[in-house]
Amino acid sequence: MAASRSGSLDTFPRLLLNHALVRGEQPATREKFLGIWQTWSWSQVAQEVRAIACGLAELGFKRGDNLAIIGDNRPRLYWSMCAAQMLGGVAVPMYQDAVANEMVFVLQDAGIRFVVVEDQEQVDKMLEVKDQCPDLQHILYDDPRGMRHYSQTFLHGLDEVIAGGKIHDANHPDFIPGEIARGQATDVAVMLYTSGTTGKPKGVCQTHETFIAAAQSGVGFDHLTDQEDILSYLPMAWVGDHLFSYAQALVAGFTINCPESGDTVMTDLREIGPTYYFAPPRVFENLLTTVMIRMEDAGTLKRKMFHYFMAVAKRCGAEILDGKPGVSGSDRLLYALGNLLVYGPLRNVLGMSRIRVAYTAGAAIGPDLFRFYRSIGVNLKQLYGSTETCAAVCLQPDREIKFDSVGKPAPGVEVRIADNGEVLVRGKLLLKEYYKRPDATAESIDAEGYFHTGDAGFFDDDGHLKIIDRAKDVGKLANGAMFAPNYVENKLKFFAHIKEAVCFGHDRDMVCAFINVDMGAVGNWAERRNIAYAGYTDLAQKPEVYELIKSCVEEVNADLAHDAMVADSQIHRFLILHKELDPDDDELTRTRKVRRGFVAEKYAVLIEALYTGKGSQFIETLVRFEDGRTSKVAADLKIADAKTLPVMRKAA
Amino acid sequence: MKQIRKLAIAASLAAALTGGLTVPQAFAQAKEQFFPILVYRTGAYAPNGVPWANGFIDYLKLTNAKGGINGIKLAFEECETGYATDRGVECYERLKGKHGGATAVQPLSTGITFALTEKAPGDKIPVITAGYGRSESQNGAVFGWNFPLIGTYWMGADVLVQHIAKKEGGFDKLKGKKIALVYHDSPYGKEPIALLQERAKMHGFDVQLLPVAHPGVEQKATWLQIRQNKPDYVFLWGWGVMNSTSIKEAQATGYPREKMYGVWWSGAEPDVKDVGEGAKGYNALAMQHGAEPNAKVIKDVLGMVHGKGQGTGPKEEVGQVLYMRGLISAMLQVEGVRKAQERYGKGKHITGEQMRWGLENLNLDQKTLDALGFAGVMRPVQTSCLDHMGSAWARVHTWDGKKWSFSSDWYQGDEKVLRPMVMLASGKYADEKKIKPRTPEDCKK
Amino acid sequence: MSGRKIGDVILDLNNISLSFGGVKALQNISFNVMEHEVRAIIGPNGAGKSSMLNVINGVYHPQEGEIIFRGEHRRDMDTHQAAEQGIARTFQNIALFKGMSVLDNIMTGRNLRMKSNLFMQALWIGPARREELEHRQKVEEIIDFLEIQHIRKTPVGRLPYGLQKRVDLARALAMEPEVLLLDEPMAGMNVEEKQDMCRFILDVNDQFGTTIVLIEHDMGVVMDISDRVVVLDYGKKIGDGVPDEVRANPEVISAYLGASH
Amino acid sequence: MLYRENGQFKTSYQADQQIFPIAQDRLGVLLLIAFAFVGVPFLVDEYMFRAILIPFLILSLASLGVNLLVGYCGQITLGAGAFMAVGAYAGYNFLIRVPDMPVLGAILLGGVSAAAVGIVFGVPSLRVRGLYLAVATLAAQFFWDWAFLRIKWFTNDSSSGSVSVANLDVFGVEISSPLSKYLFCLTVLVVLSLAAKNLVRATIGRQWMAIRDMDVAAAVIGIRPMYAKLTAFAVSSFYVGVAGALWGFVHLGSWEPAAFSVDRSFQLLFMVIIGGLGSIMGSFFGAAFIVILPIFLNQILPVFGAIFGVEISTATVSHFEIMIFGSLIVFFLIVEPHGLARLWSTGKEKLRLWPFPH
Amino acid sequence: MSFFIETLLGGLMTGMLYSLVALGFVLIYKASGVFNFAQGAMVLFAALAMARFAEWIPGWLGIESLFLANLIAIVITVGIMFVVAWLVERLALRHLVNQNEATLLMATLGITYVLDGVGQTLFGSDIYKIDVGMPKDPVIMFEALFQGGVLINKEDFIAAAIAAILVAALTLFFQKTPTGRALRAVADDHQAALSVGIPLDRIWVIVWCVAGITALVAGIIWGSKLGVQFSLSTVALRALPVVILGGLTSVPGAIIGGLIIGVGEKISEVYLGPYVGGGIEIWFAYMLALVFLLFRPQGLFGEKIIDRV
Repeated sequence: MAASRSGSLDTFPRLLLNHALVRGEQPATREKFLGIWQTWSWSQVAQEVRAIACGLAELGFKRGDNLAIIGDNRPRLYWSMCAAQMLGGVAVPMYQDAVANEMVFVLQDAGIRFVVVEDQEQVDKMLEVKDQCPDLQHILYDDPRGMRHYSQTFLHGLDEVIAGGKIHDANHPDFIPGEIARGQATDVAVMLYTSGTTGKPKGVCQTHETFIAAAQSGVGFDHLTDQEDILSYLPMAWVGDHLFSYAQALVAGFTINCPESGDTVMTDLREIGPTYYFAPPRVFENLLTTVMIRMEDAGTLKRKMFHYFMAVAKRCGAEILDGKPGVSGSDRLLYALGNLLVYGPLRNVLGMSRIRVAYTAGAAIGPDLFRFYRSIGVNLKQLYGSTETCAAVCLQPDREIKFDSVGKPAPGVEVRIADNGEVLVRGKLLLKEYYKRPDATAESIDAEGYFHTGDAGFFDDDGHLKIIDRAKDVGKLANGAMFAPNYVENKLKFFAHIKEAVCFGHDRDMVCAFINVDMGAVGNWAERRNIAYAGYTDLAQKPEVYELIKSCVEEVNADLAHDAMVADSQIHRFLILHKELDPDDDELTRTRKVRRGFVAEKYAVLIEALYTGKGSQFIETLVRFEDGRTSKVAADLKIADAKTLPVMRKAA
Repeated sequence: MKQIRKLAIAASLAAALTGGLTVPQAFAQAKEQFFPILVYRTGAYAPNGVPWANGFIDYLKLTNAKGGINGIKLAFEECETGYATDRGVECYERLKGKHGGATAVQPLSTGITFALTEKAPGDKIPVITAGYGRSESQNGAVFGWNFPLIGTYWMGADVLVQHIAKKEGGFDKLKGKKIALVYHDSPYGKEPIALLQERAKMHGFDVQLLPVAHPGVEQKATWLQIRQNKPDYVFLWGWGVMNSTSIKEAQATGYPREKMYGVWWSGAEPDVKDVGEGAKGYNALAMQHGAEPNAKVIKDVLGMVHGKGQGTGPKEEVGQVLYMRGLISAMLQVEGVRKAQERYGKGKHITGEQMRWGLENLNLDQKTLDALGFAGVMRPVQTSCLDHMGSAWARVHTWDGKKWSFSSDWYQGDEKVLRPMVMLASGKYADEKKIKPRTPEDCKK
Repeated sequence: MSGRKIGDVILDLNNISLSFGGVKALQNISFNVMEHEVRAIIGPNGAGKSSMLNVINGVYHPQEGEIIFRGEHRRDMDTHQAAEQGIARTFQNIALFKGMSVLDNIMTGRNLRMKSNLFMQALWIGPARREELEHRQKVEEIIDFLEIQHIRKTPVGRLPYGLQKRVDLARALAMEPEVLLLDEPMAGMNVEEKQDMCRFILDVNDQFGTTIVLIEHDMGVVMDISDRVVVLDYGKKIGDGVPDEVRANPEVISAYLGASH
Repeated sequence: MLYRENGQFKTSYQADQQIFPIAQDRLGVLLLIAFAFVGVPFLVDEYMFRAILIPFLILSLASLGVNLLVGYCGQITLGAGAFMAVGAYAGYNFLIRVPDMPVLGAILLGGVSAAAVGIVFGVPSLRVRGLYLAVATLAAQFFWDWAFLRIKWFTNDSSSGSVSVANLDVFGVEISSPLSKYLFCLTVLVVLSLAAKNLVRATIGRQWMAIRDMDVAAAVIGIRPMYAKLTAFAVSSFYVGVAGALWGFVHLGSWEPAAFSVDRSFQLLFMVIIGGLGSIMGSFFGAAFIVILPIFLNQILPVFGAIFGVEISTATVSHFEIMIFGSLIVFFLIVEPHGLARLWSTGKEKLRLWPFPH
Repeated sequence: MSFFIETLLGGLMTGMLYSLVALGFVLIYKASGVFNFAQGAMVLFAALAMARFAEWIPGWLGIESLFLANLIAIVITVGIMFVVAWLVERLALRHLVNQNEATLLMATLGITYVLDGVGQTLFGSDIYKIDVGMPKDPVIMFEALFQGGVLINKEDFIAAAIAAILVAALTLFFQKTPTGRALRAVADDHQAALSVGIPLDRIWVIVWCVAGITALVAGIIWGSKLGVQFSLSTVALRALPVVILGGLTSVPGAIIGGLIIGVGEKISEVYLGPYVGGGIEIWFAYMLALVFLLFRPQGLFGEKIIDRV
């Protein structure tokens, strides 16, 4: 076989065939479809992937071609990636919820000839932009629903492609092994487009070698086995999903589970109960918010019990999980009781009972949020990385969890802090290049081979890396004190009532903030106080809500005042935005990071009003809906002052 | 919140249920003889069930007041059956093990008797059915644990036939006569049918069967039929409210009450009281005793029990017919214990098995009865292993609008008629149940 | 998109008259339905539209007239027979089985195809179990088709109105009918739900070739999706033809369109 | 609270459609059954067996049967007592008239006879519904009450009209001790409950429920009301009939029609409604409630009286017993009209969602 | 022939009592959709109260006159029935609105138990008599017409007259008084009744009161004929076929149905009974109703049910 001939498992197709040999009967992929978890074993998956590869080859897919993948997490879309790699091609997963126009750039940039899409909806998008993408030759669709009357010859049902591929495979049994054998570890395996906080996206080319290395370090680090279950629900185009659901699954040989639909992710999560879990902080945050909201409806007794045991967990839960000494016997007993009454059931309803390791990354996670999950016994850890570094630069080792650090460099990764505080990375996991962007490649990888991450951070005494902010975002207040907006924003965002915050202060004499309230949490809060409201804009401007948010802001100020480094960053004035920041309006990235510059520009009048001491400001904004329609939202925004505390400077 | 409350209620109820069932298990006390009492003080048959129970208990109290049975005090506990078989079985199960074990049980319901007949041999507890139960259980060889003391329905029906024959002037005069049997549609009411049909064959009279459904308040059609057929006599085999209803319907359809004869369960004060004058002339069988306000035992009860404020029921009812029935039933059981003590040790606790011997060897001669205060109330009773009835005497009494008074001499059930029927029926039962009848030798053990 | 072929007449109603007591619900109505077409019945309230559907699937028995279904002439239909011959329907006031889950509701639609005997069912063995599982798969396909996966185990009583209508349709589809009668499938729905329902109806017609007879109030919808329209008013037929013809029919305009708009 | 459902995903329809899809439920029920078979015999005395557990098991079975008809098919019956009687008397006749008839066979044939009678008396359900039907079923009750009293053939010409059976043995094991009776009834109950659960989750069960919930719609999708209703009557009567045979053979040993009077019919309907219409589990709850509550009240009231230093007479106890019993029934119907089973499932749902309230 | 007439009369007499009980069923069912199984228990309760008060009052008040004692007892009993009606509405029915029929039926069975228990506790479980001075002994009439004449109870005629007066009074009440009209309205449409201005709960109390009074009348007649005892509450079971035959919602149906059942029962028992062993009247009444139902599922006067889809 190909794998044995080449002697090493250094490409994904080889890994796949090896699994089919070694653990052929074990489940590789599951998908909830038609009400049950349809399961494919590794050998079945290998067969399917070969068939897809053959089918693609028959259609003319060539070595070096890029295969775009667009759709929700579907088994055959994952398989298509591997099929492309079998043929020496490159998988280019794209964000499925992007509107057609947004896709044009990537399709053009990557010179896509073949695209595999999920369903009619995506097909329609492709048809819409096909004229703008002259290279686009073949569109393959997974779900034939509604496709009966699409007569275009360049449309192919994946079913037919697979069927054809199977015949081809049977007739040319040596074709695929040959193609696999031609594959090199240094071939580009996948191209992930970074959304980039500014400018056009760039295609990050990662080779088999880099991703396998990154996956291996993670697998070894956390002792992952082929028994793990993971729920694949994050966008396939995101590096995180690619690392966890694709690279690590293929390296360790564990099972990926695709949810039935977007509506059922929570249910599916509870059913599967993954042992290995990955989610951006926002997901954890939302979960916690719902937990708190749902608990507020509980009876007094139950609520008291919940809060009592949450206090216990806060006191000793994380320590017990880390196996640290020094937890008193009575606390251990209480925790055991709490585990029965609260933490265990809570993990169960959250779908986290079976989790051995959970990771979060993508944005800094609030320490309290982080602590919450650890204290109820979920081994949640942080990792640090980016698309360019296969999302695997630093990991938090078990039992060495610090809430404000992202852990130690992964095995085989060198991390250095530049003079300006920027984090530099070197190692196997670095990108090969930016696709067709040598300029950008040269800019980010220096002569010594270090990749400039753009993040500011430092190592603490234990060798743990702490990330403060984006390097370019770290600014200075007018008085020269350091200003790390993300740091402050994250503190704000930990409040269940605050969904999003944007802080300003660079080169200014004080820090001010935009706030987005959390519709669910605040709405619920308002209903319980009989405050009537009509939609987000109205709710946001209620004086009661301002009072609520003000108390949150002041709590953050108190917190900040304790720490000399950031004490000057206390928020003096804030306002609550009249609309939610939205990726559709380009205010957030698709991974829901704030586009600070864009926001500052868009809402310049508001910033102006904050700093000129106005009591309110009128604003009108264009809002774009998912389907492309637009409408205007206008409001007179109040601006509130928050109490700040005097800065306590330690005597030197 | 509402849901929680519901759950809490359900949970506490469940806890109470499971906890409660084990609570009232009293501990056996030494030197006590336990008499379980299955009663019905509520429901359709309460008017008749209550006086019986009061008489029964008063006699037990009297016995205790007299120092018990050779020093052994009587313990007793009531359980309400409501005349329902399943409740009766539950009561039996509940009481049979209490206070060192039941001495004997008196179900006061033919239905419960049938059910207990199946259970008693296993538990070795005698079932005393004084004046009711299954007639063939007189045969102690087959029905080892049933004691239809001093009267079965066959014997009762036989006496009634004898009585009307006498009135008519001889059995030969019965030929062509019509007798209607108005009966409670249950095993109880059906018991006399076999004998009546036997006698009808013998003497050539006609028996018309008129069943009345439980509880017996709807008899219009029955009495219309009687009006239509104009029977010479009506035998009434009712219980509870059915009795008074029958008499009222008889009045309404103009059937002469003088021609009506009730069994001994249809001839007590509650049956005629509210009919008053309308019941005048109505006859009923007296199971030896009638209303006995002047008996010595009644005086004792009034003095030693009611006089001390320990009477069970109202004073007026003491000495009435059903009260007496209960009292005598209790007396027979007490005497059974006394007899058993003679053999197994005076002043000792008697088990159910020993009790059976006592009941099988009862020998209450007139002297003993007189001494007990039953002079003029009863005739002697002598049982044996093969005869669990012990006495076949009965007489007839009549309601004069105010009270019951005897209107006939003593009769004795005709052994020649009864014995073959008993043997036949019990034989069939023995076959069915694969019981090997006891021989006289077995009885001596 | 016109991939489907309209076939021959599958259902022909001749001179149907129906009355309750003295009330004449339908008077001498005739029209036909062709295979694979979407046929709409419109008319003001009380025009006898629902009665018409009830006659077609045998809930009501007309006093006069003749029904010709697939060439077979009959006086009237009977519900069981109608179901066996492939006529399914949905109801105006949702007639779901309230005590059952969505899944079970749809499963009942398969009852005619389930043949195992009572004894086997009680023991859950052999054919009974196999049958149950096979039909479950069929039902799941319908659930997937109508995009109601997230509610499959919810008791129907707890569902919002729009979803209940969808389940009602699912149950009818589970019968794999040849003719599907829809009684105001979009009544009481919001715009989005209506759009979804339209899409489903057209998909059904298109994908399974099901002949559809529908009653609908929303004129826009009717004119958009139906091939031919018959108009009833007070139990009488006042118009019949393709949407444009009907729209132009003066009697229809005065009786219906004029009145309601 | 005790549920840990993560990882219990189903990869086949068979796994998804099993009776207890949640592992904890499965375990709980198995433990319960195991406890009933192995644990209970060591814990309870003869009184518990004979006066409470055996009646409870048998009436559970009957109530289960009634629930199939009333709860699942929506046909109210007040004639269940009659079908118990048919089961008991038919079983009796098979036992004594057919040579070498095994006891179990007689009991089952009793059930089959009841089923046949049930079909006949189910015919009115095709024409009438609701309360009218309930009253129509009373016709069966009174007819059979009468028939078993009056037609001597049924009672093998017993002079009293009372019949009895003896020497029960099943597959060579003698059923005479309370324990053996208990285990026998328990086995029958477990087996038949499983069958009932299978029926209600199969196509016939769905047809019943469809008829119950919306009969016109059911007819439109091709369910034949006649078939559905009559099978419901047949199956229900079979269960009730088997229960009747057990009641006669095992519990009473000797019986007369009064054992299956109209009060029994009401009692069974109570069980079903208090327990929960359309719930197998509810049948057991209802039976427990109706069997145990009166006995419990009867025993606890004197104890209460003693606490307050009052001696309560038997009559008063009985009167209070029926008053409290009646009030509790009304109370339960008000608090939870869907029966104890609903409380149970709500409780279960709460435990599954714990610590969340909903 | 004369015997047939006697049977007929007997049947009519029984039927009339059934009618009175059935009337109670119908009144309550019409107004509140509750099938009140407790009607039998109410008859018992009312009769018990009446009997015992009539017995106690002479002792309490020193009244000699039987008439006066009975009158006071009737007034007190009506008061008690009012309290019962109020309590039933307050404690049970009010909380059971919109439950299904079976649940309501069971609730009234629960009320039956409570009434049975309370009645026996307060008034005893013996047999009591109600003596309103009705003549007990029969007379023979029409001897000229038939051989042997026809045996007739004057009591029955008085009872029939009382029943007729009650029915007439009820009719007047329903036709002429505003409350009565509201009650009729509520039977047709609960909303409409609200617009009449009488709150629903009050209507229920009133209708239960009226049912209580019919129960009292039935109790007095029955009790004076046959005595008052616990078993009286089972009369509900005998009256059930009547409502089925007559239709649950029809007052004339209850009356005519009662007479039909009464006559049918007696004739069957007298003429058919002897051939099959007797005791057939109960099930015969049910069978009669059942056979009738098969041809007219909604009863004699009930409204036809049309399935709307």
